[in-house]
Amino acid sequence: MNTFGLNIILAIAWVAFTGSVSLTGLITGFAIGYGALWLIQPLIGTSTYFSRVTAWIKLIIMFHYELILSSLEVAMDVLTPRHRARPAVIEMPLDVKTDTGILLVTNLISLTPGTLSLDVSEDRKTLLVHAMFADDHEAILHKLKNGMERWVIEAVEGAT
Amino acid sequence: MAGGFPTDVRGNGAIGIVPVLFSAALFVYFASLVPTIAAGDILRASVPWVASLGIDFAFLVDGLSLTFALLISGIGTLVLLYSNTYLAGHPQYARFALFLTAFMVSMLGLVLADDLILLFVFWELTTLTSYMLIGFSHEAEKSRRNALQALFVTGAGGLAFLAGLILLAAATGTTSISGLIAMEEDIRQHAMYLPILILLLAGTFTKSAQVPFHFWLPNAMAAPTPVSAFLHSATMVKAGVYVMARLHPAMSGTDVWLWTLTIFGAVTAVFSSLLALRQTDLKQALAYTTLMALGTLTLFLGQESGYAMTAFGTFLIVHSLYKAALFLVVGCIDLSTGTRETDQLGGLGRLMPVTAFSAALAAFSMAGFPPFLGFIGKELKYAGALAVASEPLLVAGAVLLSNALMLAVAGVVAFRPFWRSSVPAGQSPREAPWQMWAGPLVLACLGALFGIYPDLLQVALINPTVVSLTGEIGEAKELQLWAGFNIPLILSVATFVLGLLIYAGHVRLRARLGSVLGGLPNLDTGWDRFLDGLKGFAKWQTRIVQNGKLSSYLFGTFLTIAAGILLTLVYTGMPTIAVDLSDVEWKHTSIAFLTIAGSLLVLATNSRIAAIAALGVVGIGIAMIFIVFSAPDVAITQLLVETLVVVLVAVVMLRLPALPRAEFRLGHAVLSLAVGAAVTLTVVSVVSNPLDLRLTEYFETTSWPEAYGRNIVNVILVDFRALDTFGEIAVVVIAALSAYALLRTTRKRGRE
Amino acid sequence: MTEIIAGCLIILGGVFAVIGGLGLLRMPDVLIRMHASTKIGTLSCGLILAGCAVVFAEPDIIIRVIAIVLFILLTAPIGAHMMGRSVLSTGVALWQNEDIAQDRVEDALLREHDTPEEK
Amino acid sequence: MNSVILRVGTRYLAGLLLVFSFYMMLRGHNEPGGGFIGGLTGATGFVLYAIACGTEDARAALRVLPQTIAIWGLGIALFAGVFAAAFGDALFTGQWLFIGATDDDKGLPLSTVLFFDIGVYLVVFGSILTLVFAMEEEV
Amino acid sequence: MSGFLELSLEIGFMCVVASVVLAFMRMIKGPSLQDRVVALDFMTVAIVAFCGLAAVRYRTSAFLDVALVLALVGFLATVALARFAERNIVRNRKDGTDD
Amino acid sequence: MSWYLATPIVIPFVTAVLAFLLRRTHWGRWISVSGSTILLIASITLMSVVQRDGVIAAQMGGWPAPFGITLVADLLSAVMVLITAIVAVAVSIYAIADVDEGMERLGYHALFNMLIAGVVGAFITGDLFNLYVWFEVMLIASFGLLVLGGRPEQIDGGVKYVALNLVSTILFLTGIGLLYGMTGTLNLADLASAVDGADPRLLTVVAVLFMIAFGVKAAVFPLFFWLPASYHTPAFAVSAVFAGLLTKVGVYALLRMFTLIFDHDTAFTHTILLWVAALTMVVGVLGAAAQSDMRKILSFHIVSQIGYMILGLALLTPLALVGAVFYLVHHIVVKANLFLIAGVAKRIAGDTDLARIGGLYKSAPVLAILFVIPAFSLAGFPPLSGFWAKFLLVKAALEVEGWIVAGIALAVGLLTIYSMTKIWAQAFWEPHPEGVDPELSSLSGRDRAALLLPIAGLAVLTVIIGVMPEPFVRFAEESAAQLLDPSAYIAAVLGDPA
Amino acid sequence: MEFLFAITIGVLVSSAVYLMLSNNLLRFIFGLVLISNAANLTIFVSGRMTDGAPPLIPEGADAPLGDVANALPQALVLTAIVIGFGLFAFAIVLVFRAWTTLGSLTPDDMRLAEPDEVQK
Ligand code: NA
Ligand code: NA
Repeated sequence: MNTFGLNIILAIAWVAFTGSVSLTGLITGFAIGYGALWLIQPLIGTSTYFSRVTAWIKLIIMFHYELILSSLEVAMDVLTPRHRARPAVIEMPLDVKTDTGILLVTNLISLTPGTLSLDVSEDRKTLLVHAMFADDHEAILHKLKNGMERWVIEAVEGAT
Repeated sequence: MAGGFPTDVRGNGAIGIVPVLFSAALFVYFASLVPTIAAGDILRASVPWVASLGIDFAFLVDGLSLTFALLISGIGTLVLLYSNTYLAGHPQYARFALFLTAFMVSMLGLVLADDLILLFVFWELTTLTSYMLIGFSHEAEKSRRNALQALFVTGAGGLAFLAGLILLAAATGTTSISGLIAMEEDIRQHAMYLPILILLLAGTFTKSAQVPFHFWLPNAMAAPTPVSAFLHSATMVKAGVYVMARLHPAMSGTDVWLWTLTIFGAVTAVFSSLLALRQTDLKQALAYTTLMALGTLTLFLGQESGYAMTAFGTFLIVHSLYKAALFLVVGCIDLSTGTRETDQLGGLGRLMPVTAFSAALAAFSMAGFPPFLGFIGKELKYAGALAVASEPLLVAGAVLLSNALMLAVAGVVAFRPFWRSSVPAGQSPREAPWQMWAGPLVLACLGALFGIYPDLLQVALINPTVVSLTGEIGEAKELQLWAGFNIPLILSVATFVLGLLIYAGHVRLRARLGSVLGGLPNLDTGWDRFLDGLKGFAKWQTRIVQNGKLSSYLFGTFLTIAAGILLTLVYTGMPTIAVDLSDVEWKHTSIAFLTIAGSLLVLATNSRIAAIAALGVVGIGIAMIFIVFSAPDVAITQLLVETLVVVLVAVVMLRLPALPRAEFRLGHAVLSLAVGAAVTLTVVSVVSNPLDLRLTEYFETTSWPEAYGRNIVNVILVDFRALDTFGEIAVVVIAALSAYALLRTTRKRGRE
Repeated sequence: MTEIIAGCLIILGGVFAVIGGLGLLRMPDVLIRMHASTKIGTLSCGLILAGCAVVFAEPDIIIRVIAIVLFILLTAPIGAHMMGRSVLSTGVALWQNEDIAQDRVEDALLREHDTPEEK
Repeated sequence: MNSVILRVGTRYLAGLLLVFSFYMMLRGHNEPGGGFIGGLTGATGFVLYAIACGTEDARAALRVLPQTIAIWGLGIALFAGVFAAAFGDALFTGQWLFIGATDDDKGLPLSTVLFFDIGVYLVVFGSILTLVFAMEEEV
Repeated sequence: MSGFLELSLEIGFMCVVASVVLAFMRMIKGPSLQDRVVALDFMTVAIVAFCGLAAVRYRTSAFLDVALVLALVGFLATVALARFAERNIVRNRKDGTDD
Repeated sequence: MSWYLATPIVIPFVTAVLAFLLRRTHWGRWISVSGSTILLIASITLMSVVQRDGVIAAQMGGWPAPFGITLVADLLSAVMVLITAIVAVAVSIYAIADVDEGMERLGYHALFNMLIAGVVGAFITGDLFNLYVWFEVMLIASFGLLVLGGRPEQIDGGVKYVALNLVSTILFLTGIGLLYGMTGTLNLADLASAVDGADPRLLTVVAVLFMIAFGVKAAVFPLFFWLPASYHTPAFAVSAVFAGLLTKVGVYALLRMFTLIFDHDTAFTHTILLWVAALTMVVGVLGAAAQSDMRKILSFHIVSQIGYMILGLALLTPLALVGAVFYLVHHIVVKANLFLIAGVAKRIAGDTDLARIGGLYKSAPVLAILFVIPAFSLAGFPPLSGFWAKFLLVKAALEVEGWIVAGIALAVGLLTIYSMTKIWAQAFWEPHPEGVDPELSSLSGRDRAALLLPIAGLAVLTVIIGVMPEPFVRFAEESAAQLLDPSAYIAAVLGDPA
Repeated sequence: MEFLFAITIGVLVSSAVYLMLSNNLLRFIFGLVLISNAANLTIFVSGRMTDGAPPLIPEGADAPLGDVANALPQALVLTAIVIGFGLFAFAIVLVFRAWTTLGSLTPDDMRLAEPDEVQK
């Protein structure tokens, strides 16, 4: 992603200009650089970079929403006297290919409602997921694949 | 040494000759001093040695020391000449000659020293060299044992002696012998006189083998015969006597001195001459007669009278001459026949005429027949004995008995082997080479010579000796063969009669003595028991203290810590403690309890994971303390280190076995609580007092302006106390390298 | 105003922290407890730090807070995953909700051997 | 450790930790951090690496023998300390050079103290890795 | 600093400490290795929160640095222990020792 | 000023770094040798400067005392550094023949030089916490050297050594914390006056705490267990440097602390020390009498002789301190040498267990002579260094009418003779049990030189001290005077109040 | 306040000592970790404890504003922690080696350096 690299360089340049060596400087530099690159997009040719970034932002937002949701769900179960959980270990086929993608998927799954990714098979094809409320495996699988995994693939691998 | 004389009588070449010439030269030198000393002068030479301790390298030549010096160097020359043949071709002769010469020099130093400490230095050197000489045939268990025994006994005495010398020096304020002799009165009056005397005598009695410390001397005969002749008759054993004589002017004249010396001397004289008669081994017999002589000399030194002193001087010389001669003779017999057992020897007179002649002369002198010096010596002994202030009869009786016994022994040793008729078969004894008979002959002849011309000796040595012993020349008594009819003469006659009777019946007497004296406690076997006891005790103690168990080592250490602190608190009384809980927030308390709970869990659990997790909790708790009490850097470090600790333990545990079930140990629990309480008490009382913060204030005010850092802690680390930090990173490096080495070496070994 | 928001965030975070702790204590088996610890722990931590950011309201601090949260989001699940797989491979006994139909879960788990729990 | 997730995660974390450790070291003089903390943090990165991908990979990634790094660190710290003596000062006296200093701003400070801290960093970093790698290989 | 924030901070501290205590109880109870490790892991996260609170309470960003480091490094212990737990049991199957 | 004091610390570190970087080549050992030689030169310079200008001090980082760390050398420090350098030279030469390449590759020379650095640092630091740091440098390096080679008995000895020394280290650290908490300062000279403000009762407690902490380091009764448990296990070069230096750092620390800082209640503290001294002498020497291995005998004698030095401190009279200092110097030279000799004995006779060797007197007379000198010096025979050491202490004891301790000191001397003659009789006089004749010629020329040169050198030094004691005694007197009246020391560190 | 943590120190020390005395090297190590923590805490407590004021100099100031915590003990503790870690690291490796070489974690069973007389 050389556009991203370009953006980084711009950020550093910004730091150099302002002379304030701080994360703040870097971030603002990055933001401004992004804007600049977006403006000069025609010059550097079309890149998935910009769509990717939007995808990232979407992913992050969705993820936080999920995280809160999941936490509340678990919290309910914690606080209510009898356990509503029906734990089960589900094998989920993986479409995401890249390492980053796998990492993100597993991590996000771990942090989202009722599921905890346990292990990825050596062939990277399947993911062992521990589901807390596994009344309907298919539903869970469908939710995971069209939720987290899709967002990740969009963000990381740029597929639409 | 059996199997006849060495074929190569040329000896050991230069190694053999040089020492002889060296000691001869020394003898000549000392002889050249005789006229000066005889004229009543005293030679002194001194250079400072350890000035700050007032110790000088000081020497003194007067009658007494010159007499000894002549005996030492003279007999030394003859003995070295003798040994060169006696030990011809011995692979270790060089060492032998070295040690013997070294001994001679130390002995000379001892008798010439004019400084107490210097004297002690030479004293110990004689001990050391004689240790080497007694153990000369070191491959024999017996010589090693006896060498150690001699070293240990005389060494023990030597240490007491040293203490005595130090006290004496302290009492007189000087270490110079001539100096302190001048202050005799102060010494005798001094409060420390008795302890000083006892300590000094402990040294001299052991060195001069007075009963009951006598047992080492006969064992020292394990040494080659020349050594016995030199050390254990003529010289070393007389070192003690010399010191007593040397200090005589300063310390004698008290009842303690008189009685201690008299009694020890008398007992030694009689007892040892009885023992002497009991021996069948010629050398042993001579050894015991040496004891007798030492006893007699001590006996005389107890006295004050001129007679006693003259007797001392004379008998000193007499004994050295004939005893050395006889030892050498025995050496000849030993080599030529291969035995020293009286009953197996006889008729050597014709085969070894010269040896026999010297033996006879020496024996007569020893027996005290006229016209030998021995006779004069004996006469003087009686005179001296009778001159004893108190109990003259007792002393005289002792002397009489011992002289008679000595006569008998002289017969046994020096007469019987040569003139007894029967010749044991299977031996072809022949005359010794001249190097070996020269010594005895010269010594024996001197005995006769001085007997006939006593005034030679009188003028040259006796008078000066008496002077150095008593202070005035008038005290010296005439040496004369014929002093007219007097009690000494009568006693002499009695001696001959008694002595001859004993000689006649000595074989039967020996058996009788055996049964009697055999019953007496034998310190020689006591010595073995002592050593075993020492080893046993040492082992027992070590098994208790150093038992190889880490747990008990740790217990001891922690016990010391707890006891140290708590008992000190008991001694000093509780320091002021101000417990201020006003500013404690619930937060602090809960953190503290978390930490405590963590440590208790480590204690309680048998699961390693639980223990490690609990350690983590403790770490976290302490980190929280650092956070709450505003030490972010420390908190970060603490957490990082804690993490690494857990990681390392987790890695190592992959190989280590599970924890054994912990069983409760009350003792350990009590001790742990004690240590904990001790620490808490101390910390509490420390923080009860205000803290002086001037260092911190300095750091706060200089950190930014002078060290350009806003994080004071870091500035202290890398600037104010950078050296600490440097040492600390050195520790980290070394720890890593050491651990790495440890891991690797063992792996390498494992592969081998 | 900001302080009100911050306060709420902090209290909320605290509440979640307690819930997480309770979950850790109460939930029937390891994996379920891990649900509690991982998710709720992360959330509470995030909330409190958010409150922190609100209070300071300096970009420098905010960025630091974001970094912290990201780090946790990155590491916590990895840790959980490690634990999870060790649970699977060691076959710690897992809780079965009694009124649940015995399905593959059993085969998935009871394939694991009987349970070597610590004494 | 044959865990895809851990290995992938490590790829990011190790780098992150390393960068972060430099950051901690450089700011140490004015804010929490410094040589130790930096070194420890950096080391944890590679420890993680070693656990996830095995020590061979970790050593390969490090290229240099960790003990060599540690010793060099010691050397650098020592030099930083002795360097002062070249200016006639006592040992471990900080020598400062302010690049682009103006009257109101000290500019970019460069100092032996910083070198010293770098030495500390390298020592801690190298030592811990020496230890952990060796142990990983032994166990 | 307003009373409300003060109060909420106190509550926050209380809650975090409480959660740590709860986790500690789980640590004591076990029963499995993993339970203990999970408890420790949770504590680490709680300390991060604790640092955040401290930062607000004392108005010092310094404590955020503590949180920063811990957030990055804390899980290393978890990983190491998880690996131990995994291998350990495998080993114990062989030599039959219990942890 | 700064350089004189700093170089003795810097040199070993530089040497260590170089030696480690070149550990795979054969240069390491030569760097080590030359490094310690340079150290020797530096320490001689330091000594001459101290003798010329009196106590000298340098403020590290240029921060004034008591705020920064002060390096300070009075005569005692200077002589300890000098003697350390001498031992370092001797041992690093010896190591050429004694330390195999495997150990060199694992960084023997680096560890050795770091150990020396730690020892030197401990001797010339004027700061309590800094002293702790140097103790640690020394300690951790000694850990590494002790187990280098990894034979089982080394590990076993190492476990005990490490365990017990760690305890003392932590005690030391606690003590520092407490003392700081009472006085607010760490600079020794500053502490000397700062403690006057502290609660004397509490001060005594802390004093005892330090006494125990340093007591472990110095291996006094009842804290010496670690020493006989481990000193006979490592390589001979290592055990020689341990025997010479390590415990003496503890003794030095005791001397320093209990003359400079903890002199407020000598009636209590120094009476304890007196008992400790007596018991240490006796228990140690009896322990030696129970052993039959050369190095074990020598190890226990270290303990027993530490007792003598403590005795000097306990009596606290000028003469007694003279004796202590003199003993310290003499002991380091002699004891290190005896361990080196044990190494040669092992090389040519095959063992250090007296029952398994012998015949050295007959076939290795040179070694015999080289053994006799230190052995009988140790036993206190005149005119060797040990005699004067013993003489001074006994004299001091008698002067204050300490009849019993004087008697003990003398009796222990006798038992020392017993042990030394035991070695002599069983290793040298007694024929070798396997009838072989151990000969020095069995060693390669290089090894023979490397092994015997240091031994001979130290033996010569022993004789010189013995035959010409005056300069050494006077030196000891001066340093004892400085110890008894630390005003010069304090002035040098804090600057003259006047 | 210091009193509270003096108690904590005491408990840490007690448990540490008890662990070190228990004849098992792994427990000894645990004890070692505890007691080092206790020692560090002792220094920290002896330097007195200040709530919530890290020894940092804010931008623009030449010295800390108001009372801040005592920086010196913090530096000492930091040093002590790292040194303690070094010692710990060696110790744990040694214990590991003791197990692989001597096959035991029970020091009282390790009698190679000092064998019993009877064995000799
Ligand atoms: Na989920
Ligand atoms: Na033998």
